[in-house]
Amino acid sequence: MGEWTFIALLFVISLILPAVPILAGRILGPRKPNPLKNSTYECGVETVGDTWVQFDVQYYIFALVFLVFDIEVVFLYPWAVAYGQLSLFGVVAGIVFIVTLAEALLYAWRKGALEWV
Amino acid sequence: MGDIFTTIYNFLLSLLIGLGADQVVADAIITFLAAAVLATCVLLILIFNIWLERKVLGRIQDRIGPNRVGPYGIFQTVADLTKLLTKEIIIPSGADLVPFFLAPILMVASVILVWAVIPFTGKTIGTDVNIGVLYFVAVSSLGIMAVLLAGWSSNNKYALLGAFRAVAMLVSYEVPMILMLLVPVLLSGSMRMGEIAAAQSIWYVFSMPLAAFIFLIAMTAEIGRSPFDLLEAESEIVAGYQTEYSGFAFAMFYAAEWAHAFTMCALVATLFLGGWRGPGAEQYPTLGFIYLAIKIYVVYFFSIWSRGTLPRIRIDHVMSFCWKFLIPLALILIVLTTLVDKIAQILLINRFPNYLSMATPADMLPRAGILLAVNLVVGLVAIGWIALVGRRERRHQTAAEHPASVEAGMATR
Amino acid sequence: MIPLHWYLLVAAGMFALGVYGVLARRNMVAIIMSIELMLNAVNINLVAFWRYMAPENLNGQAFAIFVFTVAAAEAAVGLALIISIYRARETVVAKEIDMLKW
Amino acid sequence: MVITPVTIAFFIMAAFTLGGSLGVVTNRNLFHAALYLILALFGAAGLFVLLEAPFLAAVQVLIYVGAISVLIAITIMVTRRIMGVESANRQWPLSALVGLLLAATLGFVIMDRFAGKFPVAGVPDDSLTRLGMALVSYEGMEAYLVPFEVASVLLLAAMIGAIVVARK
Repeated sequence: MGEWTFIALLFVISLILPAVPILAGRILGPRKPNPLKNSTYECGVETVGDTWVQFDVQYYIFALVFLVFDIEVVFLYPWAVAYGQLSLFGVVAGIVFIVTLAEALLYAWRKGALEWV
Repeated sequence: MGDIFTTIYNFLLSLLIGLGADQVVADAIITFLAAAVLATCVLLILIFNIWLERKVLGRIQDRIGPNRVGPYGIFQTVADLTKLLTKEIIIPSGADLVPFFLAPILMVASVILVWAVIPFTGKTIGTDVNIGVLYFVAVSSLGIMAVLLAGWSSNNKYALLGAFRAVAMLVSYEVPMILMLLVPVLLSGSMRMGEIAAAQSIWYVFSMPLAAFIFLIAMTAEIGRSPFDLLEAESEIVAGYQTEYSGFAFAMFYAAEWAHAFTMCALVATLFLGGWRGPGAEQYPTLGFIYLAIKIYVVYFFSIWSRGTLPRIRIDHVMSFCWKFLIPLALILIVLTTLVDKIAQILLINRFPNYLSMATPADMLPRAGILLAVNLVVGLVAIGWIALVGRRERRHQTAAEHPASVEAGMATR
Repeated sequence: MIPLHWYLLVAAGMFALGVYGVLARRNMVAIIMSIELMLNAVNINLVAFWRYMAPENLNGQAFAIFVFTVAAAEAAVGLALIISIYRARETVVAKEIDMLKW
Repeated sequence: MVITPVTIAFFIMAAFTLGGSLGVVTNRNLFHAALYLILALFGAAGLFVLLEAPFLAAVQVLIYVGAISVLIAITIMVTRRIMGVESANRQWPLSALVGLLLAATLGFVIMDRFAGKFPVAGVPDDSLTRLGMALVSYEGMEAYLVPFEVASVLLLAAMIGAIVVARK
């Protein structure tokens, strides 16, 4: 538990440290807002339409494959820590796990789900 | 023989106890001070790093680089900071205030937090949590969160588009990165950064060069440097998720970006280049700190070099390079390494009883040799494969653009 | 030290809020988020019981990891379904998707 | 009750968790609800640390904050026309009643059966290594080989299903 005290303190400090200059910038810096300045930037022309432009599903697919690999890694880390003590069977079991998920990648690849639009 | 940090710790402890504090309170105060100093140093060293990078970049591009403010322009960054401090922080209309300001703060925090688990010497580390490597991965996902927040709260199309593009790229390259982070864990049998560094009697870059190389590529993409600097491809998405930020809010993104690069270099140095290890570092831990600094700056120099040399890659190429080359390669590498290493361990344990020992370079040599062989084979096959695919693709493209030239035998080679 | 029932009460509160969210929200994405809350409350319970009842035994941690896996798979498929329904019917309100086929 | 740093940390994390959960189920802006979800899950990660399961805490942040929240954010983007629609349906008073009753029942049971229990032993140091061994062993008390491989098949199925459904 003691080792997490340091991380907790560092977390609080690392939030304060960047917050202070931003606050100082707000206070010290000039503040003369006008509607034109505050309007959103669109290469100099007036903003057209809603900000919420329609998004493609492709982003979802990438995040999805990432999620699957994320979970795979969660299983693999304890396996890697124990690797030195594992028998050949244990290593092969881990490899079967990896290969199963490689199939998932292969499927996405073959279906063209990994193409950027 | 204690190192310099232990000496400082003991000095402060005796000072505080002399002032009448009891042990627990004194420890708490020192922990707080250490955290504050660490966080401040991570940001302060940027002043030097930014100058260094601009100077080196200048030389690479046949310029002089900053040379006006102070000797060799070393105070250029300070001048820039002062200027930014006097600039207005514009809040775009329709912005979501809390996430808008939380984003740069979280971005900086996600970088500083990584330094908690980097071992500075054999004895000094912020905190050696037993999940060190995974802690780093978890913390860096806060950075992705910050990008999303910035893009979403700015109420700007370019910021939103840029943020989602950045997120898609960051999460993609996170996969090969975390897969390659598995390698030091596999070899050292621990997720503690301290133990990983200590286990490298032979640096992992020598036994697993391909893993180190894949990690280096993924790292370059994570810190958004060329050839992967699409996060700020001005010609396409203005300034990406930072479009609406100005003044010191922008400066914080800027600082986080630089600190991120430096932090990743420190990670490479620790995980693959042996961290604080070097001749004499066991007896004189302070020497280890110097070794670590040298290694970090060597990696950092390579990072600057690639930034100054390589052109930007198109986004679809960036993505397919990750998903269709790096990740399969990383998976194949892990599967083959673990399999061959385990079989070798079973076969050779009688001839080399110290096969798994990491105490001396001589103990590690048989294992490192086998791993190196696997790496070289996989690496050569991968190069051959990508050359083949690339040639075929070029031929397709030429055929599509100039059908006649193919018949005339003028297709690429 | 913190007594066990504090953790359990927090988890129970989180679970009850998740139930309320599932029943009361109209938006399907919000319903999925509420389900994630409930799964997480279960995980807090699993880990708390593991820590206080049988820390020398691994089962609590192992179960928690499998709950993570199922939660992630559920979110992935659930959100994909929402996207699919949105494209077919232009709505994400749970009440308007009640015809079982289209 | 003694106030120690650990109890303070617990209260902060519990406040994050419960406050975040409340935000998820009540906030009208879906984007804000997603942010509250992240806060709640972050608080839960803090609770895992306090329960001396740092591995699960890291996994929680990694999977939820790093991946699932991104998925949710993208889904909100893709289905964006719903921004600003009222958040609760007409049966919300009834739902609140159900939630309150559930909380009361659970609270009663917890206070009745588990009040004031403290840990019986410390966490063994090698629990991560043992977890790794357990994932690939098929005999003994801690044998998770079959769930381990089934998990990979589950993930494979989930991914194929999600790709097919989302791309249709």
